Amino acid sequence: MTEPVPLLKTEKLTMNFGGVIANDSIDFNLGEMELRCLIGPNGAGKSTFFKMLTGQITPSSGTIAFRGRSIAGLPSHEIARAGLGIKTQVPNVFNGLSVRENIWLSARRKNTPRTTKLVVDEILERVRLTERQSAIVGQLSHGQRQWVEIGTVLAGDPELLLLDEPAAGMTDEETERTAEIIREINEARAIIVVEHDMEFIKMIARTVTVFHQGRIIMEGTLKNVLADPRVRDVYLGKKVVV
Amino acid sequence: MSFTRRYFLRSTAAAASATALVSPVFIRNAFAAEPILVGSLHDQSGTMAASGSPMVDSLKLGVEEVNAAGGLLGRPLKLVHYDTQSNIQLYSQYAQQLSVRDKVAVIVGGITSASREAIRPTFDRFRTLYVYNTLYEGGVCDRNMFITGTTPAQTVAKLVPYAMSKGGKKVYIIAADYNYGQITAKWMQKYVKENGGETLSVDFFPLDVTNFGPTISKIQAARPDLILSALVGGNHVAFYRQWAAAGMKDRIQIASTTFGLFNEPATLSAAESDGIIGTFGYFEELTTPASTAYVDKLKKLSPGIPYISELAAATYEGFNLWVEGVKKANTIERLPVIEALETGIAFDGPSGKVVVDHKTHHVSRNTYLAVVKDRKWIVTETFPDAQPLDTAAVCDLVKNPNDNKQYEISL
Amino acid sequence: MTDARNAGLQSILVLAAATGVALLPRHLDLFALMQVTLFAAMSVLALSLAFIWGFGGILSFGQTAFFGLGGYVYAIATINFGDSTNAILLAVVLPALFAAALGYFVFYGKVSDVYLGVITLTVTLILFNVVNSTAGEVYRIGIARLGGFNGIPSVPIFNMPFHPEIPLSPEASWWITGGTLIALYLLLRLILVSRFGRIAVAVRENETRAALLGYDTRLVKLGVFVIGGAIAGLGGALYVNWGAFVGPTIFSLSLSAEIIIWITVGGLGTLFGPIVGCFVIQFLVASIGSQQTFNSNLVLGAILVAFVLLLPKGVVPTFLLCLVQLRKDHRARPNTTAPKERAMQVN
Amino acid sequence: MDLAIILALDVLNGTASLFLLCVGLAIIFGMMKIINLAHGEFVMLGAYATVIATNAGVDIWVSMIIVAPLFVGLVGLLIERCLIRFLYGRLVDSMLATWGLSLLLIGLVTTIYGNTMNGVPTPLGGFQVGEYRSSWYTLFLAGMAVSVMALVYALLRLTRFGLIARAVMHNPNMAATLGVNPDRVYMITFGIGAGLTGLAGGLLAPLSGITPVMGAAFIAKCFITVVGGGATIISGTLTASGLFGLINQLGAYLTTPVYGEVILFLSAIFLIRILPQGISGRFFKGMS
Repeated sequence: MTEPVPLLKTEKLTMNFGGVIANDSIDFNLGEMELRCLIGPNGAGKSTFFKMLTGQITPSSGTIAFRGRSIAGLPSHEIARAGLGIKTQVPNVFNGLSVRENIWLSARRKNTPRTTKLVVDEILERVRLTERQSAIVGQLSHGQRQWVEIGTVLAGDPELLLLDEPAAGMTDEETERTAEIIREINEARAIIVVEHDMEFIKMIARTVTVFHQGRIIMEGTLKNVLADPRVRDVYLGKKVVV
Repeated sequence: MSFTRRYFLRSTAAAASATALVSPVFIRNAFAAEPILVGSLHDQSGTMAASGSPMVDSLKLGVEEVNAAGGLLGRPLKLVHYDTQSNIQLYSQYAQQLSVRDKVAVIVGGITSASREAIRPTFDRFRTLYVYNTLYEGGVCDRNMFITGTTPAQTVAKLVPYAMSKGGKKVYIIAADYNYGQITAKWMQKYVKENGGETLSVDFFPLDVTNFGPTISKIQAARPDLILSALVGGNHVAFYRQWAAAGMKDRIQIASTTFGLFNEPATLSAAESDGIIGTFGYFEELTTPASTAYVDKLKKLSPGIPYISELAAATYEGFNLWVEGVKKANTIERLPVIEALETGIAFDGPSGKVVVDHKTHHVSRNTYLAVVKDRKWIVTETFPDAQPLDTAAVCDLVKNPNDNKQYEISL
Repeated sequence: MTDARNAGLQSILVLAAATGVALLPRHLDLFALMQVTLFAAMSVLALSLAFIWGFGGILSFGQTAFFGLGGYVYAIATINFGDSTNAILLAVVLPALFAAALGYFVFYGKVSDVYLGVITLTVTLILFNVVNSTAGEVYRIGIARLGGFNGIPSVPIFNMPFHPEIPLSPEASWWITGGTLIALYLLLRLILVSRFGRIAVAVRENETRAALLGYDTRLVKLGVFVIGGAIAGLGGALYVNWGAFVGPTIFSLSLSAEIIIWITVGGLGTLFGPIVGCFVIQFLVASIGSQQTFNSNLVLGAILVAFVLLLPKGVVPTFLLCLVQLRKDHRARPNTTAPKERAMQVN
Repeated sequence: MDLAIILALDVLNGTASLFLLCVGLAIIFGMMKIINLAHGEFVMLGAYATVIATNAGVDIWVSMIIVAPLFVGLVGLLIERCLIRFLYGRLVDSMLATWGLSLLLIGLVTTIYGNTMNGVPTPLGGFQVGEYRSSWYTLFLAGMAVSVMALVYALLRLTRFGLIARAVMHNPNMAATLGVNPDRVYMITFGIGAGLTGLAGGLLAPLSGITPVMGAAFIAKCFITVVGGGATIISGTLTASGLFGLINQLGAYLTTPVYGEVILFLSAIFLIRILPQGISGRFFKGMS
């Protein structure tokens, strides 16, 4: 019996910043259509992990396979073309352009002008920004910009979405809508979400991976993870009341 | 050139003030008080300002004198001056303005060879007489212009044997890295050889070099008896200072074709400049009556003038040659004036007698050899009637009046 | 809706400009016509940097490298060919190739912006030094002598295509230069609304994001840089056609700085502003040299300093800002977009 | 052997002059992200201050080491108050304004003192190395370079002002909340940068031709050196001026000064290409 090729698989992935080891031998697997949450305290190495996956930094050692194809060390745009989209931690959008232009830029890469228009309209609906499509992104609220970025990434039609703190700085209402959007996206694509907000994670999570000091210390269902004393020690015990 | 006469006439006729140019001479005489315009293109700001400002002052003096004496052909002269700001593009722009819009009778100006070459085609194209008064590398052959500055044959030929008699036969040449320096260096080599000497090395320096340390070491390693310098501009003055700072000044003789053009002896201390030999077509220190009178008048007109070098004197002389030409032709029309000047018109200027050479449109003039002492030049030798032999070797406007280029004189 | 109105407005403006170019020789004397020909040639140079800097985010301190190269290539080629037609073509192609090589060297080496500025500046200085030391008979390409510091005088001006015996009149030179300027303006407008242009602006806005969306930002920047180099090269040929002369000072640091000044004065992030800036500053510099009261440097310096303090956004954006403000006051209706950002896109 | 010593002295001389010329620019550019195109004119002002003071009877050492930096430092403060302080964070405007400033200063000095200026002779004199002669002044320049280096290092690393200045440069808002007045820190930093540049002008005055336009010869080379040096002011500028000084002087000695310059420029390009990371992106972004 052969194992199916996972969507994403890293082996011994390590990032060493001049002696500071940000990621230490990460072995990580993600299946097709999966929705995974990464949690862990600040500095645990989650964002570094994302940066290696998307080619923003080159791993010191180890491998990354996306659908069996090695992508470690490739330039960002090639990884994006392979089907990996990311919403970064700090909103990373084209602030001087309108909402529509932001999404258009992403959609136009793969599509003809005609289909691009359809895709953009559809995405605008999905992220609930049709009303504000002409607004300059730099002038939107923090939450709305997060949605613009999610929409933009989505318009590139990725196989896998990496969302780094998608609900940060949002009102409760916005957070709920974001969770809704994520669940909708997950109907067709795999997603990895990094988040601190436990309420938010509860809304979407099935499997949770816990990072601590550059390593994965455990992986499991949200319930199991929350029940684990190690996790409570390193992270949850401090502030989050379950 | 590339501009047809038909176009020229059509476009001038279209111009608003065209009537002034194409109207017959008798109409002009009816407006006797209408001034004759004299164009001036000199840098009064930027890197070339130190050269340009005294030239403008000297030209102003010339114009004032003519006006004080009742004008030219019964009309006053009016100077139309533009500050070219050490910018070649502005030379071209103002050259067009002077010849196309202002329609001046003559243009006096241009300092570097690059500026001259930039504006020369414009004056040829729009048929405007041009007088250029800077010492330069020689070789320009153009019937539309007259050149009064000294060329290497007039200065280097005198300087080299004298300097070799003072220093010795092994010569090290340093020069500014552009056409003037490179061609002058060739002439220096030629005369060194002719006088039985040996050139050890020739080094060129971009105009913005300020640190001469490696060169000074290199010169010491070569052990010459004499340094011939064609360094140019404010930055290169640093050489003489660093040379003296290393304690080399009294060990090896220096002679130059350029030192002193912008008041260098006075800006350096006696310890840095004493004993340097130079040749020019004029020195402020000349004690002939013509010279002292000129110096007095010019200093009265512009008291701030730091030093009156060949640049200023040749400008004055070039302008006055044109005045003599107009008087002889009895018109300011370009061609008659050129023909009048070609008859070998002479002017007794501050430097002595200056005579136009028909063949080259350069001048024969006195050149002087001087040695720096106590921040002043002491003129020690006079070479009367030095001919522009270098240009004469390649240029013959008597035979080929339509010739129009700058020759590089092969040695 | 506003876009449609803007497009309409733009077409009217361009049409008006084209008519102006066509009719100008009737209303100007010969000198003024030559003067505007020069300004238009320089505006082509301004446009090249306005495009790569304002829309590609690439600040080149050495745009004169391509401008000067274009000038020299045109001069050398036309002297050798005896016909300006192919020479003009070469003056576009060779600087573009040079820009491609230099761009490949920097963008694919991940050299980022301030270093890019220094590299382009340094390349210009090298070109200046090298060309400057080419006096002498040995330095010749074909029958064209490079001439070192003295430059190449009496360069043949443009002729009727493939008819070297018919040189262009000053009027025709103006039509060519002014027409080229308008054509390039239109071309750049078209590029900016094309997919490539929008991606270029996106890369300027946020290079990381553009790369994470799957765009090869190095290639995009290279493309922008090469377009800029080609336009600057053409500008160089037009400049040499105006003055019939080219010398190494065409590579000078002061000209490089002056282009940046035109753009800053006219307004960065617009295409029209730099043309205005170029005309205004060039006219100013020429006028300053005609007065004798003050040192020219003093006057120009004072004007530039005053400009930065009084009109920091540049002439055209400030003007548009005032227009928008006026309209707002008139109609008293809320304007959903900020005037500044709109202005950036309109122009 | 003697020749080797002389060549070493040349390199030392080149490096020391370059370092002295660049350190003021490095402080202004490195710490405040102001591209000061009037840098060369600050050098010129320093030289003029020295020459004028010396010709007025002030001791030459006092003119060079005290009058020049003090005068140019004060001019710097004045310029900062009247012009530069409106331009922080506006990199391009700062270029335009300082370009205008450089023209203004040239025009002003020309109007007051004319196009040429009587210089001051080089003090100290020469000494013998075997068959060669060199000047003591070279060694003095090197000594001054070392002193300036030590001074700037001590100022930035060991004093309270240095700590505050570094904090303000990193994060002015944060520093402001801690009770520091960033405005004042910027002003003083600019003044110090200008003063050090004035010192360089003063020290080079006895070796240079003194004209209002003398600054133009320095600006490009200084800018290349400072940017090539990277973010850390002392070590960056020192390394870059050492490297470029060596390359330029040896290149000039072995070939010609023309190619000495070309080789210098080429090596600067390759240096930047090999080490493309550094201060850049942070402050060139978001300016358009």
